[in-house]
Amino acid sequence: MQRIGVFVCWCGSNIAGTVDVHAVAEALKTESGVVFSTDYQYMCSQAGQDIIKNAIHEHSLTGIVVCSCSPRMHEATFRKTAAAAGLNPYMVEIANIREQCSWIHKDMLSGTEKAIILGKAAVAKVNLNAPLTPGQSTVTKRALVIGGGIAGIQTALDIADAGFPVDIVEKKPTIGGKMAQLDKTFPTLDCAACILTPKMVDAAQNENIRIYSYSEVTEVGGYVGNFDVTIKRKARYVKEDICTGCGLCTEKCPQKKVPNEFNLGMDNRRAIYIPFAQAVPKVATIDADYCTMLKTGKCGVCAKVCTAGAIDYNAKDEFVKEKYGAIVVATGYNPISMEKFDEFAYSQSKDVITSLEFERLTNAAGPTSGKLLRPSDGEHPHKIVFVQCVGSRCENCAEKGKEYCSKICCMYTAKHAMLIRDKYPDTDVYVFYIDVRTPGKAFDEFYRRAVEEYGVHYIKGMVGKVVPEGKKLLVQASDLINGKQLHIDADLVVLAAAIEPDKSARPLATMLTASMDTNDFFTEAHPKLRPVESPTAGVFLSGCCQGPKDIPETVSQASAAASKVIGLLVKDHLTGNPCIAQSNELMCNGCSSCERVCPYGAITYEEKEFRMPDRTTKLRRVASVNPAVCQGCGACTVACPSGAMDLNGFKNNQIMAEVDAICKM
Amino acid sequence: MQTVTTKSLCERAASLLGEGTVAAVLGWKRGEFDYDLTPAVFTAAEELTEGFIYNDFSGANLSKYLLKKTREIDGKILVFLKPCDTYSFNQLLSEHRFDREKVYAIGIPCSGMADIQKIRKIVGEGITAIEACENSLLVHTLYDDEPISVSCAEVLTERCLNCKSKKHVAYDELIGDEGEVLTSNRFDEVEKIEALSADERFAFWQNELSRCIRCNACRDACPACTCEKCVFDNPNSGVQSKAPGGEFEEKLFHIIRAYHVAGRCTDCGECSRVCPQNIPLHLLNRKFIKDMNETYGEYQAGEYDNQRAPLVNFSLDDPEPSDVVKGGFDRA
Amino acid sequence: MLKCTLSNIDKLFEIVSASMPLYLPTEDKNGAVFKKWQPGTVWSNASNTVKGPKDLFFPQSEDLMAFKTEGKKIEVIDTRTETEDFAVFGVRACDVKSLEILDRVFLTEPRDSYYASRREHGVIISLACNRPTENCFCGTFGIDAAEPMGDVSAWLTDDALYLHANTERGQAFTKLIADLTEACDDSAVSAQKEKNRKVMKRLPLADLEANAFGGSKTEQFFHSPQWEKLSESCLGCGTCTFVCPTCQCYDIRDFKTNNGVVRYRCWDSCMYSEFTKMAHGNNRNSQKERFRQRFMHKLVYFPENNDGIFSCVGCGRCLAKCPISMNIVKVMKALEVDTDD
Amino acid sequence: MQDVKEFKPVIVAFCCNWCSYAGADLAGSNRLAYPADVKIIRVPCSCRVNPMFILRAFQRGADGVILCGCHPGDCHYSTGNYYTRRRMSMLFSMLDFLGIERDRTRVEWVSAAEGAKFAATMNEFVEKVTALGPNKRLEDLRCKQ
Repeated sequence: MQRIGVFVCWCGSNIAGTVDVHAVAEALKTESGVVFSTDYQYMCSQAGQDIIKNAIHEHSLTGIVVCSCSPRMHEATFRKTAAAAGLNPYMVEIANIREQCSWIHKDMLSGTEKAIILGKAAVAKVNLNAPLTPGQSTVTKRALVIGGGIAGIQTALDIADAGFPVDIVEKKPTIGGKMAQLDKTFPTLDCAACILTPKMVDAAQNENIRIYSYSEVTEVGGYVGNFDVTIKRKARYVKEDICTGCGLCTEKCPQKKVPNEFNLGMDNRRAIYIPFAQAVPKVATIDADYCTMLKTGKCGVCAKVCTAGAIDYNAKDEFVKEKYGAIVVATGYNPISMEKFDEFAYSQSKDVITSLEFERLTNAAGPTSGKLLRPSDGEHPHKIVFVQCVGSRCENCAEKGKEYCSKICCMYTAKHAMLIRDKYPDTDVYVFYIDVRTPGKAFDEFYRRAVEEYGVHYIKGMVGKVVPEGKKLLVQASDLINGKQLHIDADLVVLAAAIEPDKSARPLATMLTASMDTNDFFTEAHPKLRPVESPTAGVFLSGCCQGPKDIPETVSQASAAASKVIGLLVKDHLTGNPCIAQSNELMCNGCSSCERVCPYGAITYEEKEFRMPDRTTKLRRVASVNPAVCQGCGACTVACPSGAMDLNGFKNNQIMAEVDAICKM
Repeated sequence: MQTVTTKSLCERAASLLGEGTVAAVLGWKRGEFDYDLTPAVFTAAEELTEGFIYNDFSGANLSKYLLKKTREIDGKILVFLKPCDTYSFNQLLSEHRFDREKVYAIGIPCSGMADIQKIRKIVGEGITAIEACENSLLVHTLYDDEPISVSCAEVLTERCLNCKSKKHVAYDELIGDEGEVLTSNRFDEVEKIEALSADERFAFWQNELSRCIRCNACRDACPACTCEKCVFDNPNSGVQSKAPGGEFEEKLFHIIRAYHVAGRCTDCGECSRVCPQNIPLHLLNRKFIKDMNETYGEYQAGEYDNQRAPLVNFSLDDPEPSDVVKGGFDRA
Repeated sequence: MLKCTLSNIDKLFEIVSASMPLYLPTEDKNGAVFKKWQPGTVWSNASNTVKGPKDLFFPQSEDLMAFKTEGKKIEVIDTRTETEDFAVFGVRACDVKSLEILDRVFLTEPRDSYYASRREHGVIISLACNRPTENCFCGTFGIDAAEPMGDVSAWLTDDALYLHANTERGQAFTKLIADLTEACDDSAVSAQKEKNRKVMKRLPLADLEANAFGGSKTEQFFHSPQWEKLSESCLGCGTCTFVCPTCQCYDIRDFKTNNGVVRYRCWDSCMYSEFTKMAHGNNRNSQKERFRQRFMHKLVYFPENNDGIFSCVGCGRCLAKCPISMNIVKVMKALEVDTDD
Repeated sequence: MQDVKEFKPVIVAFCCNWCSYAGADLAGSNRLAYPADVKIIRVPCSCRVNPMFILRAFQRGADGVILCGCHPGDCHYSTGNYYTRRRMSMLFSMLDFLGIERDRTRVEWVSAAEGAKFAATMNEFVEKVTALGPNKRLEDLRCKQ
């Protein structure tokens, strides 16, 4: 028989406003097992916790029920309180009478009634609770960073600097990501390459960092501290350790008509290529889709010109298996496809481009060597229209774009406009916007400079249509402030396309058992308090995979994720969750149903001898659960027909006791 | 009448016993009358000659006995399996319930089993003897001077009327001819109930299940119900009960019984055969089988060793529960 | 002797039902079962009902009392309901006898007041068997199916029902239906008895004898090697015990309600694995031991304590219903062989 | 008629810890009201919910049982809700087969971000169950003794 203490929290007026907390404490006093019941203004405060601690001592409590806010908020707090008073922390149950009761029910009567029932259910559960002790597991002191953009690079550098080995897996032939494609960065207008490439080189040279470029994660097993990851190293047909990156092959390759993805297809590259001059690793890669040798067996020019002998047409995909203690997801973003936005004539005219394409057009290493020329005829554009929020904040067009704000567009558009006006003062620049959002350090000043110093025409209103006519693009738009319809014959239209998570994120999330939101951004363990952790233990988030963000934000999140990883890797042992499955061997049939539904492979079988009641021995196949691997989902408990498998902390009889208490009327 | 004779099976079993291939034979033993056979273990040729029988009343599925017998008996056990029994045999194997190495399975053909209650309905009470002829049974009774002839087809058990397969899916040796998987109408009865209104369905099952006396024969005979300890016998399970304590418990027992074997039930029909109250329990199992087939693709438990049953499996595009209830069948 | 023409039988049921509930065999999907008569109910003259009339006196599940809890207070509530007079019609000789056996269990001290009350309120109208089944062997236990007992004995001929009151309660019953009956001599009944006894002699189990069994035979049969073989295919279900008119074991259990506890009893079966489970464990761990218990009880232990009376009435229900056709007849025959050796 | 009006259903809502329970919390934080008839039981994952719990709830006097879990594909344990989906599909279909009102059972996927959906779902479910009236077909009268 338990000796249960009940502690009803007022949460100031949050609970006490709609729940008669005294009545709740009074009603629960007579519940079976309850020997003490009280209420207090703020149970989570030091004074409140002291009440609990004192009651545990004074009344020799074996279990406690706190009627308060959601257990997601303070369960850990009260468990610690109990532990501090010498009570097993798993003898604590929370009745959620705030989020599930006082905050949603307006009248005192029904709120109080419900709070009492929720309290009774918690008491019923505690009556059946048993002390639980968490198991321990070791930690592999190596981290994996998936994605080699600025987020991944920064995370890896920080982890490596703390002395832990870290691997970066990048699917492209080089690290660098989106930032490598950018020209200048807002609001300081320093050159992206100038600040990024030193970091890339640092990563390459850091002895704690290993870069798996042109590679992908294909399988993830294990659990926090002990992930088993399989990495596919895609065949690049060039021996990475031999290639010197001299680039001769990329000049001699006869296959010249390969769209250059680094320049977003605005020019061509060869079938064997190095994405850009500062690529890391600076190694050539053969594009198997275009290489004549790989496709027909006839050519071999690159092998002939390579003095180092690095070309290997017979290369195959390789699979590397590695163990990691922590995994950081830094899979980044992409601009959404403009296919569905035909009103802007993106597919009809080469002179309608996205902002990322614009970055390449103004970049000295871009297809026009930095001269702003129209893609269609190479002429200098004199009238440029920027369209904001293309696919962002699409409240009523979710099938076309995204409901969220892509966050970076306002600032980079201001940057583009400013750069044009600075370099080509004879050019007219129009920016159509819904709102201009500049909440960042020196952001608004930056935007105001664009308007005030550089004379960019900011027009509040949306562009309805872009119609290519001759060499011009007729832009039909509305000016909401002046209530006018505008017609602008532009030379170039730049679309600020919304950004979305990289397509590789979804399958990766499945592998990692990490959750995602409806937009395929990874979910944080807590939106405010644990923003760089995934709910899946040992998986951390860095950069745009978690949500749209600019470079400074990305870098700070990357460092934050790194610090979380370091915090994990410095531990020698991890304390597990004791709420895991447990098999009663006497009832286990050994039928394998539980094993078949376990997502973690935590269940194995062994043949065991049992002494039967009739004094015979019987060899039986029984299940056993690996406590370090089990995450406590409970799938096995329902698959088990005999009920041999049960879940600590959420046992069958505990849940049924809660059901009984709730249904009691 | 069965196409293989008791004698031929007896001889084969005796020779396997004699040469030491098997240590015991699991078969059917004759009783007081011609229809009351009991599963039995035979360990000597004389025992076989004296008691072994295979006739139209060898309905009992012997595969479940292997759990206990393979542990008790040293050496191999010969078991005679009718086609439908082999599915149970396979299912038990995939659940690791006995050691395959300890069994010598002989598949025997089955032309369908007779239902003594159907015979009683035709000839009345007082059956003293039943002779098997080609396609009929000659029934002797206390009250008729001449034996009454009933056609075998007329008195087939429900499960045999809807036989799903005459093919053996597992055996070491086959005696007689191998049959084929059949296309049966076994879901017709389920569909009929589905077509009723909710009130009618409720009334139907209320009436059927109210007869339940919780003798547990359905569970104890079921080759899928092999739990070391059934939840209904386990005082700690929260659902232990010994008698139907009302309408709810009748339903609870039968829903959970059927649910626990869903995906594992081979539709052998033993539950309905043994029910002393003639509750059509197989309809509950078949409802699950039908739903799973329609929703997750055709699946026959026990068809192969080590299959992944529908309820321990999933696919990413499974329909939602609300759609299964609505879409499983068309009902106005 | 009273005579009631068959054409008046529904009228008879109606009159009885007007003053008390009347239970009689009617055809159900599953065979004949005792059901409460209502206008339109068709009486079945089937030789045997699926279950005996035991349920009417000793229901499968019955509430004994209830406890209501409020906070930490407990209140005891009387839930008894068995205070109504009722009649049971068409009880066969074997089932009448089975009630005598139950009486020995429940009416000796400590008296079971629930059972006793139902017995006091029930009037039993038996009925002689004209067409016994191949499973019948009541003769083995000295029961004459042509001479059924009960409060009122009844016989059926082609055209009439004959009744004879044996007890005061029986007389009260015949008084109730006096308008439908007329006094007559015994000739028709005697002729019917003669006919019935002739059939009985021809029954396949007519020769089965129980002489080998009885009290004081424990030593002889307990260690018989036959038990192993007999029990090897037993499924351990409770069919035999639940269709048996003389099985009287029950369990008392508490059902947790929303407001307290209902204490009820329900039939239990010695065939169940938990039957003898006690705090220290279980003293019958194998199905062999459980199986042996059931038959030893019927054939040896019960007579030992009850003046040699067997706790089997040869109704044949277990023969008809056992899923694997193992039954008391097979047990008796096998054990007798054992004694011959 | 008056009885129907006064009928307050007992609704048991099983919510997975990671998505739906958090969704319910969010509904609370946003003060999105739903009837007090709904009482939540926290389970680690929707796949922890045994059909026996659902039947138990009906036995004990529940008028409706709803199960909430992460959206398919978002399960914290990656696959738990896929099993839930199959198990409940089969169970609910069986209950329907036995003539038990369909609208008394429901599975709904509610993410941690869908506080509004949680409240809306509960409002709708309570409305449907209220319309059905008290659960008679799966009740255990002994419980009310």
